[in-house]
Amino acid sequence: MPVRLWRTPLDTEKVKFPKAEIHIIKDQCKGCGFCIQFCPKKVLEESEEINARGVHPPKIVDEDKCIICSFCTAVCPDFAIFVLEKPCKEGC
Amino acid sequence: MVEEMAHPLSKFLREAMMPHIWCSGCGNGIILNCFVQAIDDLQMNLDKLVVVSGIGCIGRAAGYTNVNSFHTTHGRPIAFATGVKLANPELDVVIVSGDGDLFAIGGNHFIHAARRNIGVKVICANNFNYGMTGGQQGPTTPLEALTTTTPYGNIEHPFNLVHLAAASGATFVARWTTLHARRLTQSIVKLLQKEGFCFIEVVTPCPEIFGRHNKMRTGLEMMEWFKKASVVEHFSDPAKAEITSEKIVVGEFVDIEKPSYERLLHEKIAQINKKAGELVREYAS
Amino acid sequence: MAKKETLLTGAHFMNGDVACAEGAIAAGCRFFAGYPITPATEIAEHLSQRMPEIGGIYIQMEDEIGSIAAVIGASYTGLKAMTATSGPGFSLMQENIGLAVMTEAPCVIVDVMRGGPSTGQPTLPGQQDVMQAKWGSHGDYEIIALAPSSVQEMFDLTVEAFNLSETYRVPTILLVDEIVAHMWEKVVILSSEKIKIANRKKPNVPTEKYMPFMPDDNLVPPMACFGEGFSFHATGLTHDEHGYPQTQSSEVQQRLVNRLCDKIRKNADKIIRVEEVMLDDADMVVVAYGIVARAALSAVRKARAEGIKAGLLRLITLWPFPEKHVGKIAKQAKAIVVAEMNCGQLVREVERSAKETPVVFLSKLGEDPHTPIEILDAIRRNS
Amino acid sequence: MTEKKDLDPKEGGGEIRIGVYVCHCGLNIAGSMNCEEVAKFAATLPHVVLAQDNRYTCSDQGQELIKKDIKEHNLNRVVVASCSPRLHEPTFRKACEDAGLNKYLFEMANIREQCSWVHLHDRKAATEKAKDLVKMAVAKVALLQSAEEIEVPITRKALVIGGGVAGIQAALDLADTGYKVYLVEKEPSIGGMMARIDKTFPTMDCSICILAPKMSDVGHHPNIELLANSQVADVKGYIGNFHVKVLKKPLYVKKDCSACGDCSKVCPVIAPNEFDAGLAIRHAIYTPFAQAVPSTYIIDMNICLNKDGVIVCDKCIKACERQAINFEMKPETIEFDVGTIIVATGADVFDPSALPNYGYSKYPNVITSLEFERLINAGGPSGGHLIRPSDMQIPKRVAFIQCVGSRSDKNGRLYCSNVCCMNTIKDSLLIKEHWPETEIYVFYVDIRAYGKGFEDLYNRARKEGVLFIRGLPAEIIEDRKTQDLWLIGENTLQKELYKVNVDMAILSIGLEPRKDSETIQRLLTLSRTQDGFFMEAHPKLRPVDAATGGIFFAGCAEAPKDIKDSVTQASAAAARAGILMAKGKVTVEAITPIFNAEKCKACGLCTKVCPYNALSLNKDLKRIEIIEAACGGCGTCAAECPFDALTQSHFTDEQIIAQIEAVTEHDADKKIVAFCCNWCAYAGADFAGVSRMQYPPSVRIIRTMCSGRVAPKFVERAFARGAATVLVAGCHPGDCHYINANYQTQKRVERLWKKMEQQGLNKERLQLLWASAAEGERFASKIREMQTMMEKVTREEIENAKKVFEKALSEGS
Repeated sequence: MPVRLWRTPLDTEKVKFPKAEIHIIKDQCKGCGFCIQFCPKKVLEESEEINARGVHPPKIVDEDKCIICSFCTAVCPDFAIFVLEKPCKEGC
Repeated sequence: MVEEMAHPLSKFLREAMMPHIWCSGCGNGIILNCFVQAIDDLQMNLDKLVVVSGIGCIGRAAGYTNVNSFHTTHGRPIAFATGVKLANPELDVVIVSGDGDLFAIGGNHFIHAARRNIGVKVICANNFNYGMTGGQQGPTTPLEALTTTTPYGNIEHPFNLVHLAAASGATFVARWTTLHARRLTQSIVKLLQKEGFCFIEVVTPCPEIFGRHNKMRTGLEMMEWFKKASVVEHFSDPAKAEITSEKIVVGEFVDIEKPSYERLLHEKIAQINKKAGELVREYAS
Repeated sequence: MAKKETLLTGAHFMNGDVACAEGAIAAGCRFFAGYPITPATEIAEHLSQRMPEIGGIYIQMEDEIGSIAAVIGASYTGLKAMTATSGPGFSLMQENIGLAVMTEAPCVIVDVMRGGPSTGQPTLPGQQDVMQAKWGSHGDYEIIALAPSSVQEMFDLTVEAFNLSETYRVPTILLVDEIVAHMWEKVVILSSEKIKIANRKKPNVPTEKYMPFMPDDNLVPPMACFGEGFSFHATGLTHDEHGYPQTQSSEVQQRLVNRLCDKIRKNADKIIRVEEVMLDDADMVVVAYGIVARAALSAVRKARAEGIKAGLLRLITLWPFPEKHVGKIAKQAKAIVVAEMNCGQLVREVERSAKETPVVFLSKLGEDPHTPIEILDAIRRNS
Repeated sequence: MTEKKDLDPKEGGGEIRIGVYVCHCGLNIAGSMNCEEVAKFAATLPHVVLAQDNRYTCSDQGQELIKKDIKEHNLNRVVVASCSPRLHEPTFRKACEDAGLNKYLFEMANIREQCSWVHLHDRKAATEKAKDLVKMAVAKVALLQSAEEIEVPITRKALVIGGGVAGIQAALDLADTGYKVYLVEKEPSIGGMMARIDKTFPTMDCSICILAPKMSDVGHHPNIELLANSQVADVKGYIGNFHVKVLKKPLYVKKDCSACGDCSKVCPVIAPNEFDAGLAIRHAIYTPFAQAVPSTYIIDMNICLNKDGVIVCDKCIKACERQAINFEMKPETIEFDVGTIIVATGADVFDPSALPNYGYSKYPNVITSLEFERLINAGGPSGGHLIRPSDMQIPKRVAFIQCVGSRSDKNGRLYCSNVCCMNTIKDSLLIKEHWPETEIYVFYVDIRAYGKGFEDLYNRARKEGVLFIRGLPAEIIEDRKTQDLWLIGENTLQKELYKVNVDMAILSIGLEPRKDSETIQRLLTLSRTQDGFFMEAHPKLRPVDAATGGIFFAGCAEAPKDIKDSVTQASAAAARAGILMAKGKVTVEAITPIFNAEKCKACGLCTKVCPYNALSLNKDLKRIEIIEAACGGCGTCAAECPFDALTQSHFTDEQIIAQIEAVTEHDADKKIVAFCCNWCAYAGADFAGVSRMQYPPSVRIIRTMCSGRVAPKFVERAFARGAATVLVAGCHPGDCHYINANYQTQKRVERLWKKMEQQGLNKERLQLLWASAAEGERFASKIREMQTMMEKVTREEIENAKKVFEKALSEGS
């Protein structure tokens, strides 16, 4: 039954997701940009800095947006990025 | 953000050989990534794992994997692996090599290994050309594609690798692109557990050598092409699963049960000589 | 081990190919990969029946390239492995013989020589692959090649070939001429304990310390095999002691390639075997190998009967070339007669080793080897 | 035609003896015409041996009289001039049969819906028209032939479309009777609207508590095949023999799912849950609600991260122990045959954001009655605590606003949505039950508490102190700070303005026809009433039947209903379907083609136009072969045949031409000859009558089953006979009762227009009308329009047309 869903659901605040801890091994990056492009939450972007291989490794825009799907890890040809769950403090 | 932590998969790599030789935007690293991920998922006994490769960019993958590995001559990894698998059927023998190595110079070994159903597992990186030698036309180069040896456009019809594998008798045949990293890993996990000759084609970006001549200068552009063109059609007719600029049919095409050559061989040996050595036992049952 | 029953101990009447196959079994060969080709086919046929009986592997590959590749694979997986072919197939194998040399894979290649070039005369004898055996693959390397001249030797030298190959981690070639291969003779097979068997040296270091290409004092590295817990890498690329590719380092290239040659050259005296007949006082020396050596022997006997001080140097090891032996007899001989079934191959090595001593060459092509009379005439003419 | 002299009189043989009965229908007919005069006139017509008028011909006495006359006067043809054949033809046919007369020797003249009711104020014209109509009927009946009906077997399986409470009830009833039932539900779970409601009125039962057991019965019933998350894609065939294609949308979760919910826990994507009207969240992989049937999980691909076949996130895959998740699932088409179909597609709710003055979707504390149900429900997002969205506080003052989207010509729908009054009363009592102190205002237009126990509930609410104020607020204004609401309007009883301050306002939203009703309508060739709900075959006598045989309605698909009525109607529909299937066979009206081999030139044109592929050309025998069971009876083949080798029995060329000639005998130049298809145009004309829409009496309707039956030569004949104007009317393209036969109508009329233009005739004189059974007004206004146009047609125009078409016809024959 199609009803227009315009409200922010009342329990939106209650759902908690684990926080991400993104690890970027900068000097291993060859700057292909796969992790940036295919991140479903657009957590990463190209940084200005130049690494040992003369490319711009990714940098984190907003770690809180990361949902730890780890697709960046899966499509990185250089084993240069991986994501862990932040050790759980209270509130998560 | 912490940096000094090691990558969870680095334990499967020969640190001494890192960084790998592959270009930025090349998909070979993803294939290696998915392969070791599958090994990790399966908690495989690394002592029993042998990785064999031929010549070409992806040929280096064998050396990069921190297990028993052998880097053979051009086109011969399957023949070499046949010797390994028959000599010790307990070993998991995986061939990681390229389309030119496996299907041009090595084509004969491929079809016969598939026909015999030798229990070796083949993961083929298809980058549409000879990358390491500078981007010459190869058995998978699409019609009209520009390469350093088809400056006026390729007039040879490319192989449909999954069709070839299925027709030759492989018990497991799949095709993914490097963008389908997760599914590729899942299929590799299957491939590693199956009996008989298994084959996975991985369509992989080669921007520096192939893409640049064909309007795809970066790995990203090639991956976007994969994204646009790929259609998952499991168990569809491999004969129809061609690769064109509009459509790349991916999925698992064949997954059948068939006794492997080594099983039949060692069952025979067992019949002929009950007392025969080591090799016999595990298959005699 | 199941070895006792595997050996056909006793006296038998068999042909050369079969004797070779039995020799391989006696040597501990448990893997054969080949491709049908005249006149080596009987070796494959016989092993296709015998291997299963003794728990060994027989596989007919799609071609000779695959055969040698599979042999190297089996060898790296711990089995003694062999293939058998003839000229055309031998040519196809050359690249991977190079791989076996480079990765130091013990294996035996039987080349039953027929008339070439190309398809040539498949059913007729020849000794035309002698140089290919040494120089056939690209790059610098040393190799071992043996030439039997009797069916008994087909058995004995096959065992010997495996022993050398295992000892020095080098592909070893049995260069047979078609006649010896198809000839029927009595063969005596001793019981296993009387047959000397050599096996490749195994590493005695902890797995994590193992370096697959770190040689010991006789320049040969101990060999681990797949599945034994040593995770190592081997490659046809120039590699360091870890087996890791070093494609840019000339230092590593020199170290590696020199060692690959030296492990044979420096051990040549241990490897080389010849048969010396009536050489002590000989001033006319015939040098021959394979079937030709048998004609040479009767020629030498006839010459002695005529009062000519003739002697025979039969080469059993063709490679590494027995240059010391030739050099020694060259000093005492007026002339050296070399008889081969080719247009002059090993004679060049003889000339090189004989220095000033004149060398007479007797060539023969086609169906029949040299007759004793032909060789006797040569002795007469030069004495 | 050949008169069957050899035949038994009861089969229509021998001398033709017609009896005519003119019905008064009380004053329905007699009130606006002179029935005696019509009867007298009838008596003068050829072959009429007996003509009389009586008050109620359909009454027992009326029928007895006909039977008696058939026997005593050896009548072998009967005409009744009364209401629409769509209403009473079966009645009178039966009477004839009882008297031993073949029922195909009976004809009706529709002098009520199409005469007395639409010409209420012109007695003379109405009487004259009635005479014409009778004359036409007599002309036709004289040529009628007896016929035997063939029997078609009925597949003993049923399709129920829609898994709300109506569909559930219908499915269970049929399944319990022993019939195999396919229940198709669009949503991932059955349950529909009732599953979302907290309590039912008037008994205050827990809605889901009484529904859930029925739902699981459906899930487990051996005779029910539940196709959830599926849609009917195609329906072909006819009563008793429908072939159905259902599109099953992928769940992306295999049957192995144990509904443990582990996947949902790890799914990183959330969205508003439709089931909770968006007040609670759900994940991309979810189960619609706790009691869902089937109780599987499903992935919402619109929000899942894994797009274009690329698995980006595999959390659910990893979490699923049973490995039930499969992103490769593709839509599948399931095909099956059924004999009957029950349409229980339910209704949508009105979206009040269309009324800016109430500020819905602008003010958080203005909610809909549906949102209220979820808020007050213990299983809802607030755990049953009535809280207002802005601050999650329990409101002290609450207002209900009635008729939101109902009973209004500008804001929503004209009709009353039927359930809102009682629902509000129930809701107000629910509040009082938990929070007796709450002030409750109900702003209404009229309170409609007509049902059993409704009035008591209403009174209870009043006793509990719920304030009912007549007059809807003109607007709602929000207090920026408190986000309280000001309701401003006029109390129409006390004739004074009010300005009431409340914490929360609940809009009692009305029910609407499904947005996708049109699809179902087209698939099943149904009709809809002007308000958009499906139209029953007869409002009184066949309230759950569709006009299309073998199809029935249940629940809100037909009109807004409460749960009780929906369930009642569902059981009724099940019973009606059951009757058909119990019989196991149905007779096909003998209106199939008649083939004349001598005339056939084996051109095969007829086979091309047949919508049912019932005709095939036998090339060897050079003849047409007819599968009668497959024939739908549209007659478009007969219209297409250029050689008169095909005609339609009971609607033969001779019979129709006889009607045309009867109409055009006198004053043809003052008449509109109208050919109307039985299902849409003719029914539309009836509807105009039922609604007493007045239009000029110049029109004479000739009924064919389908406008596709109207052969060009009929039109040409009418013009040749001097008719001023001709109307061809049928179903809207795409709605044709005979799949697509009316596309042929269009082609033929266009060809005629061309011809008229070429001959320098005014093509305006031939009109083509698409009018559904619901579009009485559309029909009426077309007649008015043609009347004015007709008055402009000059004498010589008519003469020219005569010449042109006489010539055409003489050449044609």
